[in-house]
Amino acid sequence: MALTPVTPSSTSFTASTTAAAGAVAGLFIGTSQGNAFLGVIIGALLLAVIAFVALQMRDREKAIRWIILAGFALAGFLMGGLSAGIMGALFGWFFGWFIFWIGETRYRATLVPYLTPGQVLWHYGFRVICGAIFVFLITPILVVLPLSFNAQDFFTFTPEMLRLDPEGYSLKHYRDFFTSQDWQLSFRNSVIIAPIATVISVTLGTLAAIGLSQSHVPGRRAIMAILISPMIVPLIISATGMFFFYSQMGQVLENNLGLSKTFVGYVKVVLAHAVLGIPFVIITVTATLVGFDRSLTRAAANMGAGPVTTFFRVQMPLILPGVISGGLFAFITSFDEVVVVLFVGSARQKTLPWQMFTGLREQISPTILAVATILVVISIALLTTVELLRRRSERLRGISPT
Amino acid sequence: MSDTTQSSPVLAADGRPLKHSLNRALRRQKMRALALILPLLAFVLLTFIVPIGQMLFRSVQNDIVQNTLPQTVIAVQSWDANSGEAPDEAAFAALAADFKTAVENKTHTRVGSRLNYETPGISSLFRKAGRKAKRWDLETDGPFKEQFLDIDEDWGDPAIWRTIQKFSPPVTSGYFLNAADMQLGDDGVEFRPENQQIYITLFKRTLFMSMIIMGSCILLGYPVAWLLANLPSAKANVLLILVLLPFWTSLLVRTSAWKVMLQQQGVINDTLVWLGLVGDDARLVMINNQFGTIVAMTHILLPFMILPMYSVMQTIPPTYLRAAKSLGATNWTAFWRVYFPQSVPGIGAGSILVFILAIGYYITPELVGGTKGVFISNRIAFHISSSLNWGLAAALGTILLAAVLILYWAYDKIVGIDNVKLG
Amino acid sequence: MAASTSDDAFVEFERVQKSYDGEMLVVKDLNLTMPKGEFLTMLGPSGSGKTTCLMMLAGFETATHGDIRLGGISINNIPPHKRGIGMVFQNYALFPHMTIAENLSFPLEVRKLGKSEREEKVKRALDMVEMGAFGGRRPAQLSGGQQQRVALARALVFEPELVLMDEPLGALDKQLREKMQFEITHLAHNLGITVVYVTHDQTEALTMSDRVAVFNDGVIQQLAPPDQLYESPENSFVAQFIGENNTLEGQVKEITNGIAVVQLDDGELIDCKPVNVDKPGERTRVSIRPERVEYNKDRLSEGAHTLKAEVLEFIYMGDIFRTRLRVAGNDEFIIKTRNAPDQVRLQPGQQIEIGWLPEDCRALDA
Amino acid sequence: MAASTSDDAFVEFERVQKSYDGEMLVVKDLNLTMPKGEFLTMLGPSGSGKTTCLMMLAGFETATHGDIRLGGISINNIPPHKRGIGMVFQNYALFPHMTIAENLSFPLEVRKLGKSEREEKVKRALDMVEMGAFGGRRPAQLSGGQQQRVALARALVFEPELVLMDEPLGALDKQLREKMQFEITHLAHNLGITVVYVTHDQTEALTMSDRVAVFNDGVIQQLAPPDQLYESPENSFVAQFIGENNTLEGQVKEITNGIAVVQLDDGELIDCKPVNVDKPGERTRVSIRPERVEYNKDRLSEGAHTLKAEVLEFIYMGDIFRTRLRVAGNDEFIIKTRNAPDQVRLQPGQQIEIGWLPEDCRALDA
Amino acid sequence: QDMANEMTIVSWGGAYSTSQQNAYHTPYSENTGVTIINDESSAEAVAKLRAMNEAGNVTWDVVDVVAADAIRLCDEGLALEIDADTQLAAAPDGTSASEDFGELLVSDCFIPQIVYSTTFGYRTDLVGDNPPTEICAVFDTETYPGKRSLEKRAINNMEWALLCDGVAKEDVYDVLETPEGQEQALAKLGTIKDDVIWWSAGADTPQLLADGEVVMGSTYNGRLFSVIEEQKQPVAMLWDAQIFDLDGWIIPAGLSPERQARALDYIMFATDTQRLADQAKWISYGPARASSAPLVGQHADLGIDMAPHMPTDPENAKNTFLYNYEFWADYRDDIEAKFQAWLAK
Ligand SMILES: Nc1ncnc2c1ncn2[C@@H]1O[C@H](COP(=O)(O)OP(=O)(O)OP(=O)(O)O)[C@@H](O)[C@H]1O
Ligand SMILES: Nc1ncnc2c1ncn2[C@@H]1O[C@H](COP(=O)(O)OP(=O)(O)OP(=O)(O)O)[C@@H](O)[C@H]1O
Ligand SMILES: [Mg+2]
Ligand SMILES: [Mg+2]
Repeated sequence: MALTPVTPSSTSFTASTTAAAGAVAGLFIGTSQGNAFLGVIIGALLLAVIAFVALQMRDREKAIRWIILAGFALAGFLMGGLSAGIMGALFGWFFGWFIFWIGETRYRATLVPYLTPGQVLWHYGFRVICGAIFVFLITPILVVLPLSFNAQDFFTFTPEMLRLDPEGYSLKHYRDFFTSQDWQLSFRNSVIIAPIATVISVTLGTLAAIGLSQSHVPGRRAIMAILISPMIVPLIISATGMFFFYSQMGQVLENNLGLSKTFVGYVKVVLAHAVLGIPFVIITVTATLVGFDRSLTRAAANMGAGPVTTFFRVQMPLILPGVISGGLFAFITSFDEVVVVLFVGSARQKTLPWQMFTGLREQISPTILAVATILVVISIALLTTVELLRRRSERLRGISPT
Repeated sequence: MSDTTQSSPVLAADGRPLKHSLNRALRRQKMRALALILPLLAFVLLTFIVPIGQMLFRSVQNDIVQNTLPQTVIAVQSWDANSGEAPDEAAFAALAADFKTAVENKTHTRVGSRLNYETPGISSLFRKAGRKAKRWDLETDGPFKEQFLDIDEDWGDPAIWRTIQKFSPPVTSGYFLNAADMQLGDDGVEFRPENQQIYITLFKRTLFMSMIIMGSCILLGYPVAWLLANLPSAKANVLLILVLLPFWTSLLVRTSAWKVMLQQQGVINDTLVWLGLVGDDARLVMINNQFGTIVAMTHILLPFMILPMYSVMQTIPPTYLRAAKSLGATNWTAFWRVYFPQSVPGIGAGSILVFILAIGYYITPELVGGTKGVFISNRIAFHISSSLNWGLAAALGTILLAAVLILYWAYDKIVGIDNVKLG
Repeated sequence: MAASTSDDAFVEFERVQKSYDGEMLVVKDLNLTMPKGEFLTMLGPSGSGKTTCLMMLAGFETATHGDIRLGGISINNIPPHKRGIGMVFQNYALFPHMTIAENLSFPLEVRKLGKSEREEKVKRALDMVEMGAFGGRRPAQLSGGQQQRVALARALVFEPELVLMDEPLGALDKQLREKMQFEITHLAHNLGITVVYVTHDQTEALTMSDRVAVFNDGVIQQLAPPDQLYESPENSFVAQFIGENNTLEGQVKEITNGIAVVQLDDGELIDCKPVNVDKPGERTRVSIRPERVEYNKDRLSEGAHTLKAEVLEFIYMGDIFRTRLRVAGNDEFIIKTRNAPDQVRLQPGQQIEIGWLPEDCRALDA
Repeated sequence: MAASTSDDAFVEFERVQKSYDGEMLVVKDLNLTMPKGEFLTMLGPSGSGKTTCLMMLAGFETATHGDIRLGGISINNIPPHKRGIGMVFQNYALFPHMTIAENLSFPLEVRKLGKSEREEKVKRALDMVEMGAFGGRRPAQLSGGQQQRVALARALVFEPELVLMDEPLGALDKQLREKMQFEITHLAHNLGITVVYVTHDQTEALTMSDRVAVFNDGVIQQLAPPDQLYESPENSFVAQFIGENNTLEGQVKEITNGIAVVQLDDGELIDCKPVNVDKPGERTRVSIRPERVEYNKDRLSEGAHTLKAEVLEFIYMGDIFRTRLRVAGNDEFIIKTRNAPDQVRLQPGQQIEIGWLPEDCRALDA
Repeated sequence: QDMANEMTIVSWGGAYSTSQQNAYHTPYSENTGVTIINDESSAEAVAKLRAMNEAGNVTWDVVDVVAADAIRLCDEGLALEIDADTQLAAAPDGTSASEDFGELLVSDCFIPQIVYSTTFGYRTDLVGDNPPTEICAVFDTETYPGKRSLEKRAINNMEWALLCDGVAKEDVYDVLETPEGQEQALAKLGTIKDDVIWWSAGADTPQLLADGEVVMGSTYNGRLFSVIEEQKQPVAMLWDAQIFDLDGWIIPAGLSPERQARALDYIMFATDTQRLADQAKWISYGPARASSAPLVGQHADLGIDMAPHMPTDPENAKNTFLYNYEFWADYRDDIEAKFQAWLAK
């Protein structure tokens, strides 16, 4: 919805802005061709001319944009083959859009009319800054993704990869992941341990959070501090400290109850990870409960529902988003935890991070990156699901006052 | 309310103190709340607090000397440490007797390792003496002073005996002193020689670096949180996924990725060189130093900053900015005088969270920190897994934990721990 | 204890006290007896303890002292979900994740009623509040007034004998509010249920209730039918709180034959009905309702006392004219007249004479 | 464009349209001219576009079409902070991290006033709203009413010529609300400022304003002084929305000499004032205010039309009695009488005769 | 209680573990039917063994550790003392085990398995026409500009520093015993401090070399072999003053008699002459028994002769440096503290 009626801006302004953008692009292309300075000059001139010409024929915008795109793609192809052609097409698309975005003052359309040029610049500048920060946030993923297809056994962008030479890429690390006993075992372990640990911390944590959010809890702060403590004790100390407990507990279980060693091993790691996940569940669920309308549980009790019915029929469905997000944090804590499992676990319980850790220490191999890529894909799927769930529950909670 | 000034407690209708009646009335509610908390509390106490407490107790525990060398400890008590000479035969005889039992139990080398932390060389003295002591007959083989000196002349060194004497009590402050770069010198507590001082530097560095990491998280997190809080929620949630995504990528992988980015032959340097901004021989050093640690840790902890900030900013109604503008404030003034002060609790929450987490990290600094970018936790890990000096590790850990607890307390005071939203 | 219960008492509070923090009593000494079928309203300013009383009755708070009985049985030890009391919450408290029909079905499900019986009852309850067509919607898809009706239906569907309502109309606008007031009273009377109703809107209290309990400061100030409350307030809090009220300060001169002569602070003597004053010399606050003051000489009844007054402001309020006068040194003396065809509009500055009957003028505690 | 402005117009909306989503017009075709010093109220149901209009004037929303002028100058291109409009927000929007004095000082600081001058003005403004002693407190430490006064002071302290108020009293209880209404009107008149006031409380609109603009559906339904609005509504929406109203359905028989004869649906013929009807045969909705109906024969003026009625319900409302009657087949016919000393209370079932003057009975669109 | 015929063997993981599995575990399992579980926890072995011992629940049966750690474990009473002559297999020619291992039996609890050396690799494309031939090239930043990687600990680095500061090979430990000597070593290291990337995981130097991030770096010879021969990177190895060290087995103290007997049985099998020689097929570390050396054959996959790649090969061992276990057992904590303090400055 346009807020401001747009009037075309002056051709000279458009041409000079576009020339500046062209100069930047020229710097890149020029450098790659060996002469940065020339690149800047040519880029600026070329785009100034294109912008000038394009604005003379504003009414045929679509056609002009296609022409620019095709021209750039062709130039790229002539200069450096297919990949340069693709780059050229991208540049062409961008400049075609940019010339008209500036030339038709479209950048003003969504802004309120009284902004000064400086404010408009800041508006877009700020978004560019934020974009840069987002790029920073996902940098590792941008690095890991291509490297996981490396044909070599090192974390290095080889010259073949940079040339986009198919030789430089391979799926062997993925193959390695799917065929290696060690990776499969650790993947399976992670997939067993993390969910169970999550279920435990979510169950106990949610109950405790509900207890904590009631009005008369003696020593609430102290209890809270104790429950949060797994997050604030340095991990290495937790790991050693917990080792003793779990070792002794394991012995009791094995000797007195006759449980198998493997089973007890899983129990130990699961419980240790559950403890580490608890602070996250407590924090998120208490935060959700702060906004929980107590009159709903009261209403349920009033209509004759006992505490258990009330919990499962009324409270749980409503705090579910908080519980899920706490659960996801707990899950990740277990799924990405290496120090404690190194101490508490034994070979049978080797998890993915453990395998990655020995991998990084003993034998750097991009298989780790392949695993990471697979996990990123899974987590994108998970996060999307959570977001969809959240939207759904928000719709349901529509009126629930917070 | 009418007479709050009266000193005697308020009475209920039945004449008992009101508090008392109240407690009676609330008992059931309290029990129910506690019943919900209890399983978890017991779980955490049993599997976490108690073991950690025991672990930390090692920072003062020192009964090994007394238990292994009981007679020597008594005999050496009367010896004048400043005499400049080794004690007399009685002490050596006691030591021989203690050694006899210790060797049978194979515990003498353990004491040796313990005392070797204080005076280098004791470990092998004990090991060597142990081999001989196995074959001694206490009745006939004396005098033992000569026997010991035969094994190694160093047994005549008063420094060895001073160490035994100094560390004979069952509780010691030695580890804590060590953790503060001090030692129990001949005339009381003193600083260690300069070339052995490291922990204070590391503590300071840990705090300082955590501050910087916190600071850069604030700088990078604030604009993003602001953007998220001011976009329509559908868009904001998509961007939020970008914030959470790195959170979901293994820490080890992320750290390795930063290596690939930052090293001298890494992506950034390559690009800069390619663009001609940096000479091939003058590539930037961005890793294995403090910068590397800061970049990688900032990246890892940034979501912990953004999320609390975001949840606080979401609660600031846009009317405040409108009000400020209607009162004549420019965009900047309205932001700086009105919006920013109200977002400070979010900054506080994020800061303390990031700070606490940063202080305890060690894997990332180990991988990208070089020598100047490592934290105190790296030393704790070293003493736990490699030097086996758990007493010292526990002392360092206790100090670190105390610092974190103070921060936690401050945090709770300022924002309240239950105000942190993580998603 | 159950023996001391009078036969027709259905809800009883006996010497009930409540404190949240052990320092301050929120409910001080509550004694209240309600027969079956009564519609009782608790009215009072914010923080006076109304919700607290309701919560104790419903079982969500525990009295620190005293006894609450329902049908003669002490309910102190019955958990809330076994009390069988219907409740309408201020914000409706409809379960947002269930449809309307599911909401209504919930109390029947936990009572383990069969499916067909449940559907039958839900349908009847929805029809009763004219929401039959909305069973499949979710609460968020209803307007405030519709939600309110659903909340009402839900509180009634399991046929409780006692229903509690905590400011159920607080959020509605005037039109809807009046409509709902009407519907609630009619439903309650038709079904013969006992209702405890909480509000801080006095008009609501006066129009709906059989009896009104005026709360202040944890104590019931007066418990009486609406007209009695309005026309014979027992103390100046009630007089001030209920309706608009003019007060004049003065001193009792003498009391004879149930008529007190009060000397106002500007010297004028007037006749009043003594309510809270016993002996001459006492300070008193004389209270007169704005609508009981007449300035139209023709309509002034005989024996009415008259005073001079100056018109300060004329306020047009649609159905009513509100005129502010200066009377006996009081600048805030209000009179209300109906916007009737024959009514004159007073002009600021005009000098008039006003009057009222001695029985409409009550001498209360100062 | 500025040339077309009439001389005394201070705020002007000219053919203003607004849409948020590009699909639905929230404000449809707004034309409004306000002279300097006027107190204008926008009244209308929820969602009718009142806040939107205010926001466009203040500059927080942009009109999608049309022109808004302030003092003859189009303000489309002036950023909000340069419009010099004072604004009181619905939730006060006091800056929680500043003290009261700092809140008030803020607009002066951004205008770069000297320190002593600022302090002087802040003090004067606080004294004006009788909050002089609270300068050092923070908003959270004040009650709602006090906060409201501070918000008012803050909107006035930099002496704007135009002040906008968006439901500033929405959250207050009745007593405080009436007090604040009084204070706001007095301040506005004393300082001579122009006020645009938004509310959905009709009593508020009627008592405070010079003129009231009734909004519905993005269109001004009627713009008139309060008494005119109440007594001569121009369409049935306004009649229904403002005050209580009795309607009887019927058909116009004839119109002569400004008197319409309406045949009600049960056959009865009555005389009315034609407002929205032009010709015989049209369906019409006849509207009579409850307080204009009289059943006391002595008071019925000559020429009044009378009808038979049956009392259905008597509702005690304190200062007023509200009686529901069955009149001409309509069960919801209300009459209001003042709880005056000589007033009789009607009993359900009683048969009475009611009457009103033809000029109080208005034939509107059906 | 006893686990049904299975034992947990702890090692380092990676290629090294693979070589052990091929040379020892698989044949042993085939012979005896014992299931072997591989645990890759050797890096944490010392700490975990102590914790297990204190908790009274030792879950490992045989642990692969470096000699220095074995000494520490032995001192702490965490490892079982083993009599080489009675509990280990004699050489095929009848030489007793203690003689066959010779002076490599550096602790009563330790059965050496391989000899490895810590040495330097360098990028052949970054050193020009003048490839380094001796250890002191590490300290020569003029001739060999660029970063070098060293392990982040005192051991080895201190010795090399003294050697390159003019101390005679046989005096190194005498000098290092004195505070002055320690200062001297640190001062020498100080000359290249700014040019060093310190590593702590064995995989670091190969990665750094492959990236060209360092021009030379210290690491274990087996890893360099892999970088050069398996990964075909432009890297070469420097055989000079490489430091001989040992890696081998210990059996944790406190096992039940059955488990202990089985562990001993495994050890006896896994450290016999043929087995030790077999391991060299998969990794270029030298067998610890003198009698195994002649049996070393070809690489299992690459098919190249392994003998010339062994640290024990006479051609490679012309100028080696022998690690002094006794010395480091006594001075490790002290010198390490100083070294770390120096690093942190
Ligand atoms: N859970 C609680 N803990 C402590 N004090 C409370 C609690 N609930 C209410 N109070 C206090 O008790 C007093 C009475 O509260 P109550 O809710 O009963 O008032 P109310 O009459 O319902 O008022 P309102 O009309 O505002 O709802 C108030 O002073 C209030 O602050
Ligand atoms: N920011 C917005 N985006 C989209 N639609 C909006 C927005 N603000 C208001 N609306 C819609 O515009 C219409 C008019 O809203 P407006 O706030 O002006 O009503 P109002 O008259 O102030 O109502 P109320 O009395 O409830 O405050 C409503 O239908 C509302 O849903
Ligand atoms: Mg209440
Ligand atoms: Mg509004």
